[in-house]
Amino acid sequence: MSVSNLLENWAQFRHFHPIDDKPHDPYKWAMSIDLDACTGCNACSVACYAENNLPVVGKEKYQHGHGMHWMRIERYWDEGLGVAGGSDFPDHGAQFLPMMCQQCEAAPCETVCPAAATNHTADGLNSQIYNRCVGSRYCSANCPFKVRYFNWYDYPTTDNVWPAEMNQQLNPDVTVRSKGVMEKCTFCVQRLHAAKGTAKNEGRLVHDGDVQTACQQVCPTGAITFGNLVDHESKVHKQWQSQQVELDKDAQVKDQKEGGSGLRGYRIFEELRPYPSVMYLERVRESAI
Amino acid sequence: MHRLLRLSILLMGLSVAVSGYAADAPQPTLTTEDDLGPQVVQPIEFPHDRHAGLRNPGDPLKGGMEIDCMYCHTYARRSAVAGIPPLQKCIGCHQSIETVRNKPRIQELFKYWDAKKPVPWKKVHDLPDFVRFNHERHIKRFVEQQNRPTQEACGYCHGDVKQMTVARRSKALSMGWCANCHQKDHPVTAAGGTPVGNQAYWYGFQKPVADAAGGEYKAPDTNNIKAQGPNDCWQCHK
Amino acid sequence: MIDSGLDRRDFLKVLGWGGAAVALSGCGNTSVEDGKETVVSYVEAADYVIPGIGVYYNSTCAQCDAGCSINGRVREGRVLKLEGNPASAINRGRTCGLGQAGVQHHYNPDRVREPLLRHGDKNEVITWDKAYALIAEKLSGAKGDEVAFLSGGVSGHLKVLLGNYLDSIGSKNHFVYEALAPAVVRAANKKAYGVEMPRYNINKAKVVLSFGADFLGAWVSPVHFSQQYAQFRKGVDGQRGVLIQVESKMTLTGANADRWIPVRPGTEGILALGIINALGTASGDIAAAVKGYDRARVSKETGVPPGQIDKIAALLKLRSPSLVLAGSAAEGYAHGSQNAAAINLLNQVLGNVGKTVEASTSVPFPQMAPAKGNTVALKSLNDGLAAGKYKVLFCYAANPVFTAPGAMKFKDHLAKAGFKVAFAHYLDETALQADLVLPLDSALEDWGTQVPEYMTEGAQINIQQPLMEKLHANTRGMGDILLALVKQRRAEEYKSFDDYYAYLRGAMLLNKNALGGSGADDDTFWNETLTKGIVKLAGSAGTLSGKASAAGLTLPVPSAADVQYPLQLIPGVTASLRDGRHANQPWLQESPDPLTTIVWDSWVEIHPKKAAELHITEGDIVEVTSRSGSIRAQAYLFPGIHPDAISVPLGRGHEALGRYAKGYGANPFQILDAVFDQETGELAMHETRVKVSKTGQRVVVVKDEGAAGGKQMGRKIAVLVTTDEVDLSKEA
Amino acid sequence: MEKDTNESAAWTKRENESPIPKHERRASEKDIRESIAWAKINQDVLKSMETPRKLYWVILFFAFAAFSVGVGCEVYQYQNGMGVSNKNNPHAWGLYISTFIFWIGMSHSGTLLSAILHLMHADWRKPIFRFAEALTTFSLMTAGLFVMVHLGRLWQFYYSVPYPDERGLWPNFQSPLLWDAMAIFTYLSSSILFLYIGMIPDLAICRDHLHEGWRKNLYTWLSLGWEGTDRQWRNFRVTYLTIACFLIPLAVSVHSIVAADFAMSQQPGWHVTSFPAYFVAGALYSGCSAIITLFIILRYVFKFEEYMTLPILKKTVRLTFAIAMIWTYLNAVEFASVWYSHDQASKDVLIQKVIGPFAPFWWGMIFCGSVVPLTLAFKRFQTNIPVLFVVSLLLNLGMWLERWMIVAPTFSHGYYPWTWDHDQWPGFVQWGMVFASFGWFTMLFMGFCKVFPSVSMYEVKEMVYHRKLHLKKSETAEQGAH
Repeated sequence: MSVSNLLENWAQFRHFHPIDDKPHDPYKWAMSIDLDACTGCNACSVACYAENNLPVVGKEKYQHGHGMHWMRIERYWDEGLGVAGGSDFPDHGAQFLPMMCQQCEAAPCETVCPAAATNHTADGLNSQIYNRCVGSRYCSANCPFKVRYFNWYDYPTTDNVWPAEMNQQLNPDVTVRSKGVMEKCTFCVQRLHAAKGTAKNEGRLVHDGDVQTACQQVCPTGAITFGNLVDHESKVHKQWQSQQVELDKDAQVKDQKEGGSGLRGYRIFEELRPYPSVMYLERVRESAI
Repeated sequence: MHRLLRLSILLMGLSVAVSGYAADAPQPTLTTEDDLGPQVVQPIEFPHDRHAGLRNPGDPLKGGMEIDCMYCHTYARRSAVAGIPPLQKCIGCHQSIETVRNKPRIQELFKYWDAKKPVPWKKVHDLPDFVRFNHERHIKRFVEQQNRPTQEACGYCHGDVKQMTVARRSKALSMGWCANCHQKDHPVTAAGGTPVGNQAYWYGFQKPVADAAGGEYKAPDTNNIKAQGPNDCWQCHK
Repeated sequence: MIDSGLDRRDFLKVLGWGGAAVALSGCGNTSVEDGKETVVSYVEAADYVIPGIGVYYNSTCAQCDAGCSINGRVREGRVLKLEGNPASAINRGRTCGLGQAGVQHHYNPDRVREPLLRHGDKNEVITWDKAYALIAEKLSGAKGDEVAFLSGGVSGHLKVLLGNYLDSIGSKNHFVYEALAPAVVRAANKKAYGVEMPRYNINKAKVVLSFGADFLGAWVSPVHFSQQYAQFRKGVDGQRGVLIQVESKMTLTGANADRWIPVRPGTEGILALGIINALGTASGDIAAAVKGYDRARVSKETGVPPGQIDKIAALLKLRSPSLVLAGSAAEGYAHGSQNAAAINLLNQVLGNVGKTVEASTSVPFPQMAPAKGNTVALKSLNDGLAAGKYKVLFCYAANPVFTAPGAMKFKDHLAKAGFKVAFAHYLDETALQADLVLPLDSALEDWGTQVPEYMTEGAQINIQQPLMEKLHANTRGMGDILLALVKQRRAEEYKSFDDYYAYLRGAMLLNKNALGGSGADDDTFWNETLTKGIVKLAGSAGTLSGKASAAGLTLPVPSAADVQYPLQLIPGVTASLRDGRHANQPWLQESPDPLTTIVWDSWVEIHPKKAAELHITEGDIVEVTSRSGSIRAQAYLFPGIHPDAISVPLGRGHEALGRYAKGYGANPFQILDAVFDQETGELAMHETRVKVSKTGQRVVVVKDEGAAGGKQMGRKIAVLVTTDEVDLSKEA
Repeated sequence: MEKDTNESAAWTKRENESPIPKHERRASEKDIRESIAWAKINQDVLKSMETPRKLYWVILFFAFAAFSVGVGCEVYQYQNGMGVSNKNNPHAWGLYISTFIFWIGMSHSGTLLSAILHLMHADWRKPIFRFAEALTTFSLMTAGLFVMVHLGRLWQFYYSVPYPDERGLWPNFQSPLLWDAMAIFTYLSSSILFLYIGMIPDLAICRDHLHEGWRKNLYTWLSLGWEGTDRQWRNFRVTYLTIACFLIPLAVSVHSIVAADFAMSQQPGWHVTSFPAYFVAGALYSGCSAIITLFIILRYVFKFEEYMTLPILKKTVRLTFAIAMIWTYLNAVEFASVWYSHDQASKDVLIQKVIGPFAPFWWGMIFCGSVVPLTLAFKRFQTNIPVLFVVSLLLNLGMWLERWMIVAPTFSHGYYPWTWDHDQWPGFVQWGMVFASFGWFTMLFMGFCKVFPSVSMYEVKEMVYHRKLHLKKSETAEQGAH
């Protein structure tokens, strides 16, 4: 690649508001997660292990913070729990939040990687190229969600990670990561590419429902919706639209309405302007009880 | 100005100029005839030239048989992975070709068949594990959509196999080599090719601007678009 | 999915990408190479098998008894991932985490691979012929009633075959044991509704009042209920469903409740009666029965504030239909039946029967209907073993040495059995006590049929079929083993069946018309059946009988504090580990417990207030002592538990089973007292009283939760709104 | 020459005669004695380069042993993965990066003394700038090692180097880490050049004092045929000045860019506008205190009392004090700007530093960095060598803690509370590497002292000459006044 090519590509790759000057077209993968439907059962997390060849690091390494769950379920208690004036019991249950890479449009991780191992793709994903990664971990340092996981050890050669037979389960479509590289949720890019390939062969675009992420597919309550935000017929687009959440806004218009909008859609850390591609729907609690 | 200073300025200028030129120059193509991979020893010395090579009108027993690549390598057009033809395929023809039945290679072949054991072929075009080349997409594009001859399309990466006996890598298959091709502008309506859908646009990372007014998503004018191969790292590295 | 007429057997023969030559992606070469790697081709390949393209087969998940249909992705002869089968009314394409881990059961490195004859602690590898001969020899020396067969819940053709085998021996001693079955609720349901397990329509209810039924986690058919729950939350007539959970230890369902009510352990029934009283709609003997349960008394006995009882009653009155569920927290006491009856009574008073509680459909083949497991079976087996009644004991799909309460001394009694045969996937605690261990195929390489206990729409028979070739040459399917054993005794009758597959196919084809295949030829019917993985049957729709009555309802006043053992032990049932049979699947071990986020270990949940009283902090190793024994585990301060109770999760603390299970955590089964439900005789799981003492040791609790605990520190991360702030009708 | 020697002898004699002679009192306030003989300068400095004593080898051995610990740790880490250093998610960086900043900061002193003060014609820098410049070079080399050690895939480090490669890929020019690498490399190469060019006249002296051996060849080769002709001197001065001018913005940019590693990120506690200034001040600060430490050591070991005089030390100390106060001020500015910013996340980080698990280290930093330097304000401590030695070490400890307090708390208390982690304590591999870096630095520095003149002979001569001229002038003026 020549220098002129570099500069040209630069302008293409490195833009902040993909919607403004360069619309995502024809694909912008996005997700919405209904926290009111999410029960915190962890099925998505296990499905992610199965689909994406995530290593099981074992107790000791987990204790050292080396767990590799791309999809992690967080459990929050109400702020009033256990503090003076609050209740001693979680009277309203807990709040669960599935947290994975938010595939930010202006991803903080992308700008800081020295080797350009993490980039924005044309369909709005935050790609992570394992074989380009030098392991500076700067992306993780700069990720507000801390959803990037580093291969602290060489898991493929570690005892009891994938012992004989267990390694036959590994998904051949997904690279098994060796030590020293960063990894994170990819929105199951291997499935996306397979679906895109099929669609291209048939001379069409990927239809809504053609492709599901592993977490979406497994979710017993169907809390996860995934699809193409550009496609106006897609469920995810309709959800974003009905929740009045827009991809390239750092403060949603609906939130500025007097007395609230009555809508539940929000994105985490919008104010930091990473423009995440995952919309969450607030958990609802009955006010009558 | 002092000599030393002048000299150093000269040297610096020169190095800037040279490195600038080097950096801006197109990368040398690494795909000359000389860039051959090592000769691979296979369990059976498979003569590609005999199967796929051109017919010899004078002596049909000497020339090739012009068998299409995809007759044996059928998986390539249906899957990302080309695979190796099942043994069944070889036997399918060879059980009825009595003329060569007693040749040592064929006997070897039948030994495997009788034992119901696969032939342990060595992989000749072995990409690194983190690279995913999609055979299907390339064949769809070049052979099915653009009507290029199979041997030409396959030959982009595999070289002129019809002249080889045991296949040997003759292209670099390095990333720069792949990217070189992906960066070339291929007119979508190339000879014989038909634009399918708005495929032009899937090839490029050049994104046509959507209709600004309606916000509605519009297929670009394919006639003026030159497609490139996808230029997104995740295309091959997943 | 296959639509071609190719026989599955043929397919399996050609399958196999050269056996062991499986390339791991990514950890091999990192540059372009030539001629180093071997690429193994198929010898013969079916048309639909294309390298690099996944083939999908339907089967049935065997991780629990819910009977979810699964769809396995197979590539190059290896099963890679299980998804739900969308055609199944039970799971509609979804699975749970436990189901996902099914592949790890299949590929588990610790599976038993050869028939083993055990001499003390030593294993001798023997052939199958020798093993069968040994069984025949031992059986010949035993009378019919000296032979016992212990199994987990079985159904389908396996149950039929097993019945025939026991019949051929002349034994009636089939003990169906499930450690965590809702057996008391079944009995109470039978009384109240006339069926053991009615169909609950959570999705049709506007309010669900659940007394410890963890229907989102581990209760009956969680994947199905989760889907109903999602609909329930979306609402009937635009009204979002309200979930109220009453239990002493927060379960996953409790964590998702709109209102979680920590009730004093064992007083669930009293609260139910209190609510009936507060409703004021009951009449007749019910009104009389609940008369004494005014809010002051109920509040005093249950610890639930009086206002709360009124609020619940008001909401139940306002929003109808509702649904009241009695779960394991209610049934786990000596008066568990009474609790369950009181709760069912509430359902009846509310008029939910027939609306949200419906009769389930029964399978037209009663011989295939599931043999439901319970703990009475364990008790009677244990008694029999103690008396030295059995010369030969078979054990299949149960691990009683691990799951029997310590007070039963099952392991000691087991030693009295003359010859113990364990059909096992792993060398678990029970298999280690056996004399003969016979290795089983995994659920992903075995044939079978299954009839789920809890059926949703109509009746169905689930098909279980191999998703790939056997991993280990010397494992056998349970059906094949039973067939071989039954042939020893009734060779003539079964001679036409080469193997269990043939038996299964024959049996299914025999009833082709009843199974919806009338008109189709045998092969078509069979292939279609396999393709679908489910046989849907019309079944006969049952009716609910039984009417509301408070007769015989007596609920004990909660006993005064036990000074010596002041705390109630609640064995926690987690969605992923259940009774511990799958503890050797590392995904499950590393999947954080949803509520505590702890991995790879057991813990003792203590309410922070109680912990402060006992000077216990997180990470203290505490000793939990009951009358039957003691265990040690790390303390975790957990607000979702009644201060008078502690909870230790079940499933961990294995002394065997495999590398991922052995030595991780503690096993609370060991310290359970042998207290039984007065009516049904089921083990009262929650009726063990314990004391907790610090040992002085401390560990760092290995959990996902960070140092901030469950706090968001004022950041907008997981956001909460109340129904009055949100307009759900605007949503797409 | 001979006359000079005599004069010098006379000085000594006179000193011996009177307990506190007039000149001596004046001399103690002088940066250097004007009457010091040039030959003595040569002799003293060259003496320092003679065959080392036994103790030298012992210390060198220990330094090497310390370095070997690091090599061992690195081999272990290289083979097993970064996990052995006990880092985790979220603590992705740990001591490697904080110690890296520490060493980069250390490097600023040399530039300050040799380039900035050179341009400002502060000639008291002359006897001490050489070793300070060496300090710069070697601490940069040490810092560079940490960049390497830090990488998860050291063997692929060249992916972050811009060069036209076959893949057609470039590194990400947006990444501060890339700027960092470039800035450090530029600074290092310029520093080496500066150190070397400034040494040419001295190397010629070394060459001329030797008759044979590898040293002779080395100096001959390195001194580039220096004859001391007028033209050579003229060219030399132009070159030296040019590089000095070039080096100053580089030095400032290097630490600004290191600051940018943090300031350009989005994390609470890092995303601070004042970071570049803060980092540069901190860098000069740690550099100066390192100079004091080395000053004292060299003065003692090589008996350089004549050149590394107490007045020079006093000036250095005062400079250090001034920088300490600037640093303290910038610290206060940073805290204040966080505190009044309404940025809850940044505040949380600050609170964690002040009263959270990092409090001991944070207060240690404040104590060492802001309280301890107050001793330097007292005149009697300004020349008290034992006190200064201890203080200078404490200051550097404070600066090391400062760097750790920049890196670690933000990792443990980032935006996302779920991943907060208090209990992260660097593993032995990290400590080993930090320990080794001191060994590595000591090795390099000790080697330098024995191979190259650690005091600039020609500049000291110049200084003496200038002072003498000045003295003569003032004496003449005095006489004229009479």
